[in-house]
Parts: sequence; structure tokens; C-alpha cells
Amino acid sequence: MRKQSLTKTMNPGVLFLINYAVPIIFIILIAFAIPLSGLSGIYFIRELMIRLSRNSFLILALLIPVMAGMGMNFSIVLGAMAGEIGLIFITDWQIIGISGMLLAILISTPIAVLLGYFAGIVLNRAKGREMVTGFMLAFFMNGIYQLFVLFGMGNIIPISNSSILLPRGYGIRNTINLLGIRQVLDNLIPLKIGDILTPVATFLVIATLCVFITWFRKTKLGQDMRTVGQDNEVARVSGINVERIRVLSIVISTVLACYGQILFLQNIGTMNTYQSHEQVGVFAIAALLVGGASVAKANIPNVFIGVILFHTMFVVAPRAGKALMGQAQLGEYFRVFVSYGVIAFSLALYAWRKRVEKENERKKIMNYKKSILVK
Amino acid sequence: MRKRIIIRTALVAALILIGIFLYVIGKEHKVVIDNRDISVGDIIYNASTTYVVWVDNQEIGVIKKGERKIAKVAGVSHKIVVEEIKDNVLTGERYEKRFKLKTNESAMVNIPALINNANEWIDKTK
Amino acid sequence: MMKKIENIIENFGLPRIIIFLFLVLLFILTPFVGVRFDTSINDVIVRFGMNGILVLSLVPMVKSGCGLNFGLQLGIIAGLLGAVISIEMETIGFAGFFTAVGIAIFFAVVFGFLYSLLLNKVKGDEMVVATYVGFSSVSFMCIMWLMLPFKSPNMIWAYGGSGLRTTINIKGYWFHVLTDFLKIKIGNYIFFPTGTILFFALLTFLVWAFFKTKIGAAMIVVGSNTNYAKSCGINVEKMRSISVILSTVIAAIGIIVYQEGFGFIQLYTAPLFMAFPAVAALLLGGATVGKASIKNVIIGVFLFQSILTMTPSVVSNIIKSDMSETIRIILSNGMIVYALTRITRVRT
Amino acid sequence: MESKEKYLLRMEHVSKDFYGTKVLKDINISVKPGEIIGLVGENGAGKSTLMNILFGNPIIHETGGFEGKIIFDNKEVNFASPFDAINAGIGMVHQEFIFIPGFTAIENILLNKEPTRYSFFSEIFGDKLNVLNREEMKKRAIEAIKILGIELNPEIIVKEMPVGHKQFIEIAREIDRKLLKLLVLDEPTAVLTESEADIAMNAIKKLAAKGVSVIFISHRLQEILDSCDRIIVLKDGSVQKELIPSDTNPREVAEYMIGHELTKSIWKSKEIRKISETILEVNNLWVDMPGEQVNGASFKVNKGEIFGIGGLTGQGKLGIANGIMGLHPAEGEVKFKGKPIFLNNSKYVLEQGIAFVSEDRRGLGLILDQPIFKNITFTAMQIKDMFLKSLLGGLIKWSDDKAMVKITREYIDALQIKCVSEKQLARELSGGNQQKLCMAKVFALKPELIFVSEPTRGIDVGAKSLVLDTLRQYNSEYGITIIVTSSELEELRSICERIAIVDEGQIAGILPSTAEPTEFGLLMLGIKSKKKVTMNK
Repeated sequence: MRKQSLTKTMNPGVLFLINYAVPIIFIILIAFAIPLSGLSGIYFIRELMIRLSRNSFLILALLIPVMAGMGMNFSIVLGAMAGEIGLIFITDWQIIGISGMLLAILISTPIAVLLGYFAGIVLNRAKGREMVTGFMLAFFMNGIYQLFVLFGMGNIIPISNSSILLPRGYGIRNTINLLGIRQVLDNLIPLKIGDILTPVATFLVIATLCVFITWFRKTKLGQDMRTVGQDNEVARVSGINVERIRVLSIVISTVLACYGQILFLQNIGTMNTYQSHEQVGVFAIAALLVGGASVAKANIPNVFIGVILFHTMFVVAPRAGKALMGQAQLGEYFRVFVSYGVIAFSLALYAWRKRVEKENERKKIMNYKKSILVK
Repeated sequence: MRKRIIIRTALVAALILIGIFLYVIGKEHKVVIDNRDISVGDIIYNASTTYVVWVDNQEIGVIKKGERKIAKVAGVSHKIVVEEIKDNVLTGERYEKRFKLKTNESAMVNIPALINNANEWIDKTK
Repeated sequence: MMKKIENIIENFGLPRIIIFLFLVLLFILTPFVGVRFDTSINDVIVRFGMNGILVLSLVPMVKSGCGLNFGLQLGIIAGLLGAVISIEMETIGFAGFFTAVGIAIFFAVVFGFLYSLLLNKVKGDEMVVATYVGFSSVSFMCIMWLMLPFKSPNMIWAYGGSGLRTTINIKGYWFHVLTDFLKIKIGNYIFFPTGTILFFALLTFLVWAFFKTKIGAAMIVVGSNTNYAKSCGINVEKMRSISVILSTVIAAIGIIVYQEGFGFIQLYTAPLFMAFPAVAALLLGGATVGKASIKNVIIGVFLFQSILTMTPSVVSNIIKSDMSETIRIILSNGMIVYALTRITRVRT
Repeated sequence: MESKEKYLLRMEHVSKDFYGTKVLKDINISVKPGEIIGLVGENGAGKSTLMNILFGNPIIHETGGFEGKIIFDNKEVNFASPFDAINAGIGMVHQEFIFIPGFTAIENILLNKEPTRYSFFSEIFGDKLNVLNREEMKKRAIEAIKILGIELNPEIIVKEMPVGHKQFIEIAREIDRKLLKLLVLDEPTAVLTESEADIAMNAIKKLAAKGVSVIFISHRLQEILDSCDRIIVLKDGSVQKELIPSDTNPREVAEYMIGHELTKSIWKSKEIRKISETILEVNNLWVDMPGEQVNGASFKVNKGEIFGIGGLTGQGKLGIANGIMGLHPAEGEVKFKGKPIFLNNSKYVLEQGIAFVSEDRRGLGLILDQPIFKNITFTAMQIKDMFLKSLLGGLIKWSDDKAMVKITREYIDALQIKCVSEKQLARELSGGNQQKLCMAKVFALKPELIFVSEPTRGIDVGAKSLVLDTLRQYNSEYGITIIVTSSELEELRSICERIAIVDEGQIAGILPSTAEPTEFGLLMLGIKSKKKVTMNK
């Protein structure tokens, strides 16, 4: 049987390795994949540029719930749905250009708030299981969304523009063309570096969000969230309304996700009415974790490192797969595997680390006791 | 506290107004541009030559006689410019007109009428 | 009176009641919308036999306190491996079926063991980790299906393209070997898949028996009160491992039985979401994250499969479009969310 | 009237009963501004209940409030919740830390009291959107720390601090409250070294000098004697005595705390035992049991004796049994029947013939949702392979319910367990019968040594004596060695030959149960010997 010690704490070096295992592995993977893919630097940078502008916002939306100790918010999918509903409406009304996009944001915000509030309440009833619950909630709401869009729209909710309706006369088509607002934000302030078109305006928006988040951390609400995140009970006895704070964090995250999705789709230019939102949560979270974040700690650098590493993989994987096996399909599967694997892996790592650190804490106390009692 | 209520109500009102405003300036309109003969009462304007057309400073393209092109524009007030073109050279014969469209209105512009300054150069339909 | 009703709802769970009433409604409606009642009943029985074992596979892990096995796909993959290899070996009929099962069990034990090592490291967060272990293993196998050197012409793409097909027809191998075993025909529309049901019954009995043994008893205690188990000198981790392996093995067998009835082996992303319906069925049968019994399995599978078979036929006959998919999503996932939000309330 | 004016707090005729049992009887306490009151008492003397009443702890209201009245600051008060108490100017420092390890000292000291700066967003989304005023926070934190008079960098994260300092953070948090009038300290020095404790005491005196009254609960009598203006000794829910430190001594305090009246049934040896060999030898045992740490306890137990382990709650007496049984990480040397046994391995220990009746009956002792017969036989089945039919040549070990039921019936009769049938769920039994169930479970193992923790906690008088008698009987008839751990000294003295008193995780001393109660009291109060007292004086 193993001899266990009351006082021998775990080697901090090992702990560090555990903390950053995911990014490290990723960097190694990429180091191998890039040469295999044989992509030109310029193409590569263009791709990254697009993906940064497209995905960063959604991932940033994850930060605040982490702060409030609710882990990775799988229910940002709800926000994405809200955003899509907004887009459906403006396409129906044929509002185009930047004003169309803004209007979509305006419409979808209240929806996002409501959904976020609902999600928050549900997650409060599943303390300690926020993630798996949020994840299932996303699936559940996907059903509700279908009910609403596939059967409600054109029936209960009037849709005038027949071009987005299914032939049967109600329900929205599987794909909606967002020509009206396609890349309106990206091209708002056109700037060409070399022959790479940089979506300046989009980056400005993302920057603003970063500023907002940094500022938010400094507010009383931010502080309360950090407190709740660190220890529910202490927060409660010091008079903080834990439940409310937790709900708020989810609401904010959902609303941000909603904007994120609109941003995302304006770049893509078409919307898969029933699929676009499904993977939002998974990819955003995977990216954030790849960026070196954990369930309990995530900051802005994590987001950008994550996007770069994760999407580099996305860009090179298919090519590398082709080069390796003569099948792009392979790379396709590989990157899906990676996204899921990363989440599984880092969640497991974190859960394990939590235990080790708790033990270490106890052991520190024992050490202290010994130091003062043993003479 | 009172201050707060005022600010918040103001904000909500503002948002609603912005919403309406966006709706109006973002609304997409169809503008059909004909270069065809048109009879107004007993006068007949004949489409004789080819024109280049701009709507809101965006080029719609060359319209030969008897042809029609469709422009999609957003917002309320618009400007249409037509210039005569002979063997691929702009003659400098420029005609400019401004027009407004209500939401969910679309317009039909007739170039011969337009260059002859007839009132019926434009026909707005719901 | 009011109190009583509240109690019933509290005990039985509102969503369960709603679903149950919904089902009753469906059955009442069948004749009016011109759906054959007997055929639908028959479908229910057949699907019951096909899916029962998959749901049963969840029980050991719940009992040992590892929660709902959202990593069910791991077992399914083991099953798929068994199936394809048995076909590669050109084994036919019962022989083929049991070769498949045998090989599947071997893989399931290996996978299950590794899986359990992981789950023991993440006590408390099993479910979310399990979910993604399930997903990633499926997507990993997608790669494997492409690369594994299978030869059998019935499985690889006829022309061009290497790797296995997305769906493999098992007619001529072990299609319906169980279903047709002692099959009883009633009229032209109804038949009773005796073999399948018997096989399900057998496994159910084995599971029940297992929990009457020393190890089984210990496992239950680990699940219901870990500290007590510790104080009795039970090796908690070991018990959990055994339960996980058991679950995985049963799941592997389950999927083979499913294919046997279905007629096809579905590879690649097909297993991705197979865990959720199974879990939903179990919960529908009255199980919770912390408690599950054979009874829950049987009731659950019956209710769940009835709904799956009835909704498309009935509902789409009423409103002239197929809502069944949407309803399925809402029902199964709603059921799971409900269960997840309940447990903590019980605990605190 | 004006004579009463000079009191900050007056508790008049305060009584409280939980479900019929009186825990506080007509308490009268008054505290002057700037006065330090030492509150001393055994477990269950009513200290905590009294404080709960003062703080309007919800438990009090849920159990039907209390009698008598509390006048604080010349107003009669009955706080609905601790927050009201805090707003009224009463602060509390708990024994267990209540702060955020990941935050800096500053953030912790001003937890949820942070000063903020105006930001426009607050107009839209409410005050919580105002920005923290870090400078102001730092200023206030430093002020508070200065009053404490310790060297402590407010910028560092509390997790990184030496354990000793953490306690100060909490005191500082209370000091920071501008309207603090009364501060209650519950065992604040428990985790502090001698020197740190001195610093803390000085800080408290400084506070008092500033006019803040202090109620100081501690088991370290020396500290109380050194720093309090008055000592109030609680016993069995009533004020036993008020003492002035200058004209009393530890012995007197201990006397009042433990009380004089002799127990009805002190242990009497049936026949003078010949010194039999040692069965259990514990050397320098360390156990990491949260709240009941053991820090190097050493003692010997003779074969066939009933050995008592006593001491105040939180001092570690419970940790000893739990540690040896492998329920909490332990370190040290334990010899059973002369040969050393491995720690941290319950199975092994049980197999050696050592069994444990846990203090946590419902948590550790029983599986509440299982029938009685399962509860009694389960451990024996797992450890000793009893009640098993082996099928297929031992390949399958099938549980033999018949045998289980049979043995269960025997124990039900032997221990007079009141139940409908052996199939009844453990949950449905009364506390007393649940305890008997736990004992039956242990006896079924046929052990040589039994640890019994808090055997009579929360069970009615009738059952109490029955449980104790059963222990005596099994000890005398089967010669099982029994080690009883209990917070009730009287109980220990009634069944044990010798009693060890645990203080701060170590054995303060071992006395025959015939010794003077006061002697035990002194040990509990952390006074090892006369010499040490005088030395500290």
C-alpha cells in the first residue's frame, strides 16, 4: 500500500506543467502540422486575420461567467440563437447595411437578456454541475428554437418576405443569405496591408469589448463576481446575493455571445438557420482552453492566444491530413477530435488539479502546526 | 433616485427611436431604370441613345436603348445621375435628379422622360 | 387534496407526468388520424428490444455514484469494433453475432478500464468530462475508420476512397438473428421478437444478480454513501472502476443488439449523440442522477420508445409536417436538464 | 435608570430551549463600553447558543426565539439576522477563517464594504456598476492593520500569508467597521503561536482602550486571566460565577467550570485488575481531520480496560479514533498488540480486529436508506466474508440474506433495538436505536478493540444509560477493550478507568477517573501544571 504523507506537498514545477499542458501540446502539434500543410505565409496570415476578427468576440463572452465561478458557459449558444433571431427579422424586413446590423443587435438584445436570465436560473439550481447542465440546456433550447423558427415563424410570427420562408409557407429556410449585411462591419473602414484586407472596424469593436471587460473587473459588480467565484459561502456570509450575481454573469455572457454571433455571421455572409449556433459553444470553449485558460481562471490574453493556436490548427489540419494520408477528410475529423479532446482533456486536468491543490492547502496548515508544536 | 428613473426612461425611449431610425435609413428599395420609349399623354419620348447610370454614386452600368436595369438602394433620399455615351465615350451630357422614397416604396425611373424633364420621369409604387 | 397532488408531482416529477399524459394523448389519437394501432405497438416492442440494453448499461455507473454515463459512446465504439471485425472475419449467423459480442467485450473492458482511471481522477465532475470523452472518442474513431486496414468488400467503399463505409449492411451476416429467434407472428402486422427480448431479459437478470453479490453490494454502498464505504474498508476507486467497465461492456453488447435489429452498422459520426436518448429514457423511467434501478430501465425505455414511434406518425398526421425531430430534442434533453437541476436541490 | 446608562450591552433573564430541553436558563450579562469579558465554559455550557441569540442567528428564530430581552446601546434589540447585528455595531471573529484565500489582505478586509467611485453606468445599471476606489481601500486596510499593531503587507494575497496572520485579517475586517461597538471573538487564538497570540491580545486591548467592548471566548485560560476585565463562567446554560482575574486563580475557574457535584456513578472497578499488557500504543500521532486536528498525541491503552478520551470540542479528541481507523490522513506510530499497524488503510485496521463506532452516526455510521439487517451485516460481510454463500466453487460470492436476518434478530433482541422489523430502513429509527445499530454493526465484526466516539450524543436519557451499559457489558463479558471519546466528562468518568484529556491536538494528561473534576478542568483549560501557570504569570 502506498505511504501517504501529511506534509509533502506537490512539486510546483509539476503543477505548472499541468496548468499549461494544453497550450504546450498544441504548439507542438502545430509545429508539426504547419510544414506538412505547405501553406504560404501570406495565405496563412490572411486566414488568421479573418478568424481572429470572426471568433474573438464570441470567446470573450465566456470570460465573465468564469470570473463568477460558473465555469465554461456552454449556454452561450442561447445568445447565439438570440442573435440569429434578430438577423432573421432584419432579413425579413430587408434592412441592409450597417444600420441593418445595428437593428439586429437592438432587436436581439432583449431576447438574449431573457434567455440569459432563464439560463442563469437553471444553472443556479444545478450548482456544481453548471457545465454539463449548461451544455444540455443548449441542446434543449435548440429544440425550443426549432419550434419557434421552424414552426412558429410565418405562422404566429408574421414573416412577409417569402424568400426566406420554406416552400410550405411557414418556417424559415435552412440557409438565409445575409447579402444585405455581408461584411459591412469588416469593410466599414477599409485598410489594405500588403494585399491583406484588414477588418479595422471589427477589430475596434473587439478592442472596445476588451476595454469593457477590464473596466468591468474593476467595478463593484466585478468584485462581487470574483468573490462569488472564489467562494460562494464566504460571499454569502459577507452579505452578497450570490444567486443574483451568478444570474447576472450569465445574462451578460449571453448578451455578449449574441453580439458575437451577429459579428460572426456578418463576416460569413450566410446563416445556417438550424446549425450555425450548435457548435458555437464547443469551439469557443475549446479555443479558450487552448489559450491556457482553465475552468476557474481565464483572461483576455488566453482568448487571443487561444484563437491563434486553435484556428491555426483549423487552417492547417485539412491540408496536413491531405499531405499525410491523401485525404482532406482526415484532417477534418482530426480537428473535430481535437476540439472535443481539448475540452475533455483540460476539464479532466482541472478537476484533478483542484484536488491536488486542496490537499496541498491542508498540508501547508499541517506543516505550520508541526513547525510551531514540534520542539 | 429620480434622476436615475429619468435617465433610464430616456435611454429606453432613445433606443426605440434609434430602432425606428435604423429601420428607415436601412430599408432596402428597388429602383427600376428603363431606357425605353414612353408616352405621356400625347407626347412620346423616344429612347434614342445609350446611357450610363449612377444611383447614390454607385454605378449601375450601361443601359442601351430598350433595356432596363435594377438598382437596390437603402434609405430615404436618393440621387440618380445619367450620362449619355456614344461609341464608348462619355459625352458629358449629364442629367441629375433627386427623389425620396417612403419605407416599402419602390421606384420606376424612365430615362427618356428624365432627360426631357417630364414630371412622369419617376413612378413610385407601394 | 391540493397537497396530495403536489406530493405526487414532487415525487413523480412534473416533466415525467407531462410526457406521460402526452403519450396517453397520442395513443388516444392514433385511431382518429388513421394510424394503425397494432403496427405502432409492434414498433414499440421491436424498438424496446433494440434499445433496452443500451439504457440498461447506464445502471451500474449510476449505482456506484459515477452519475449518468454521458460517455456511453465509448462502449458503443467497442461494440462497433466487434461488429466490423466479426464481418471482416466473415462469420455468419449466431456464430457471427457472438464473435462480434466477444470481440466487443474485449475492447469494452480495455476502454472501460482506461475510462475509469480518468473518471476516478475527476470525482464530482464525472458527467461533463464523460460527455467530452464520449465525443472525442467518436471523432477519433472517425479517423480510425478511415485508416484501419479492413478488406471485406461489403464494408469498404466500392470504388476509390479508402476506409470503411458510413453504413454497413449486415444482411447475410447476422441480421435479425435474435429478432427471428423463436419469433412469434400475430396477424400480418404484429410479431414478437422473442429472441431479442429474451436476450434483454438475460442481461437484465445478470445485472440484477451482480448487485446481489459481495462486490455488487459494496458498489451500491459506494454509490449511496462513500464515506460509509470507506469506513468499511471498501476500495472506493476499485468499485467505481468495476462499475465503469461493466457499463461500458453492456453498452458494447447493447449496440450490437441494436444493429442486429436495425440491419446496418452505422460508423463515423453516427454514435455521436447516442448517449442522450439512452440517458433520457432512463430518467424518464424514474431514475435520478444518484439512483437507478432495473425498473426504471424497463419503464423508461417503453415510454421513450413509444413516444419516438408515435409522434412522427400521429403528430405529422395532425399538422401536415413532421415535428417529431423537434419534439424528440425537446423531450429527451428537457428530461436531462430537469434531472440535473433536481439533484443538487435534494442534496442541499 | 442612569446607572444602567453606562452599560453597552445588557442581556436580561435570557432563556432558550431547543425542543423542550433548556440550554440557557435566565442568563444575566452586562458589558460596559471598553470592557473585555472572558467567556468560559465546557461544551454545551451554552456559549455558542448565547452568541447566536445575540447575533439573531436564524437558527434561534426557527426554533421559536428566546425569552428575556437584550438591551444594546440603550435600545432593546432582537436582530432578525446577523447582518442586522453587524449594522447595529456588533462584530464577530470566528474560529474558522471566513475570507477569500485568492484575494489580497486589502480586498478581504473590505470584503463587500468596498468604497466606490461614481461611474455613469451606475445611473443605468445601478450602484454596483460604480468603480472600486482602490486607494481608499488601501488606506482603510492599513489603518485597521495599524491598530492591530502587526507587520503585514496588505498587498499580498492571503493564501500566501503565514497561517498565523490569516486570523488577523478577520480581526482587521471587524476593526474597519467604523460603528463597531462590540466585538465577539470565538477562539481567535486557536491557530496562533504564543507570540502571535500575544500580539492579538494586545490588539484587542488597544481596541478596548478605544472604547470597543469585547466578548472573548477562549479555552486558553491563561490568556483570559491575562487580558480580561471580568470572567463569566457558564455551566449547563446558566451563569455559574462572575470572577475578577486579579483575585482568582486557574484552579478556581476550573472548579466553577466543571462543577463540584459528584457523579451518581463514577467508575468502580469490580475487582482490582492486575496490570495487564498494553494492547494499543500510540506514539506521536498526527491526524489531518478538519476541525479536529491531532498534533502528535501519544498514549497507551491496557488490554481489557475502558479508556476515555476527553477534551473540549475542536481540540482534536475525535481526530485520534478517525485517524487510526484511516478515515483521515494520519501519520505516526501505532502499535496494536505489540506489532505496528499501517495507517490510512481502513480495511487493514478492521481486519486486525479494531472497530469504530463513529460520532457521525448518520453520515459515517449508517446507510440510512438501507434496511437494518444490511446495516448491521454489511461491514462484517465485506471484511470477514461472513453472510456469503459461495457459488460455482467460490467464484461467485452470493449475499446470504437469511443468515443476515438471523444474526440481525439476535442483535435486535440483545440491544433492545426498537423497530418494526429487520427490514425497516435505518433512517426511520430514533437516534438512540440508530446508535445501537451502529454498535451492533461493530459487534458483528467480533473485534478486540473498539473506538466509540460520542456514544450518547443527541439521544434520550433512557437510551443513554442503555448504550453505556451495553459497552460495560461487552467489556466485562467478552473482554473487549473499549476507547470512548466523549465531550461529556461526567459520562467518561462514569464508565472509564482512565481518562486522557486532549488539548490543542495533544494529550494534556491522563488521569484516573477517580481524580478531582477540577484536575480535568485544568487540563482542558490548557494548564498542564501549576508550574507553567506561575511561569506565564
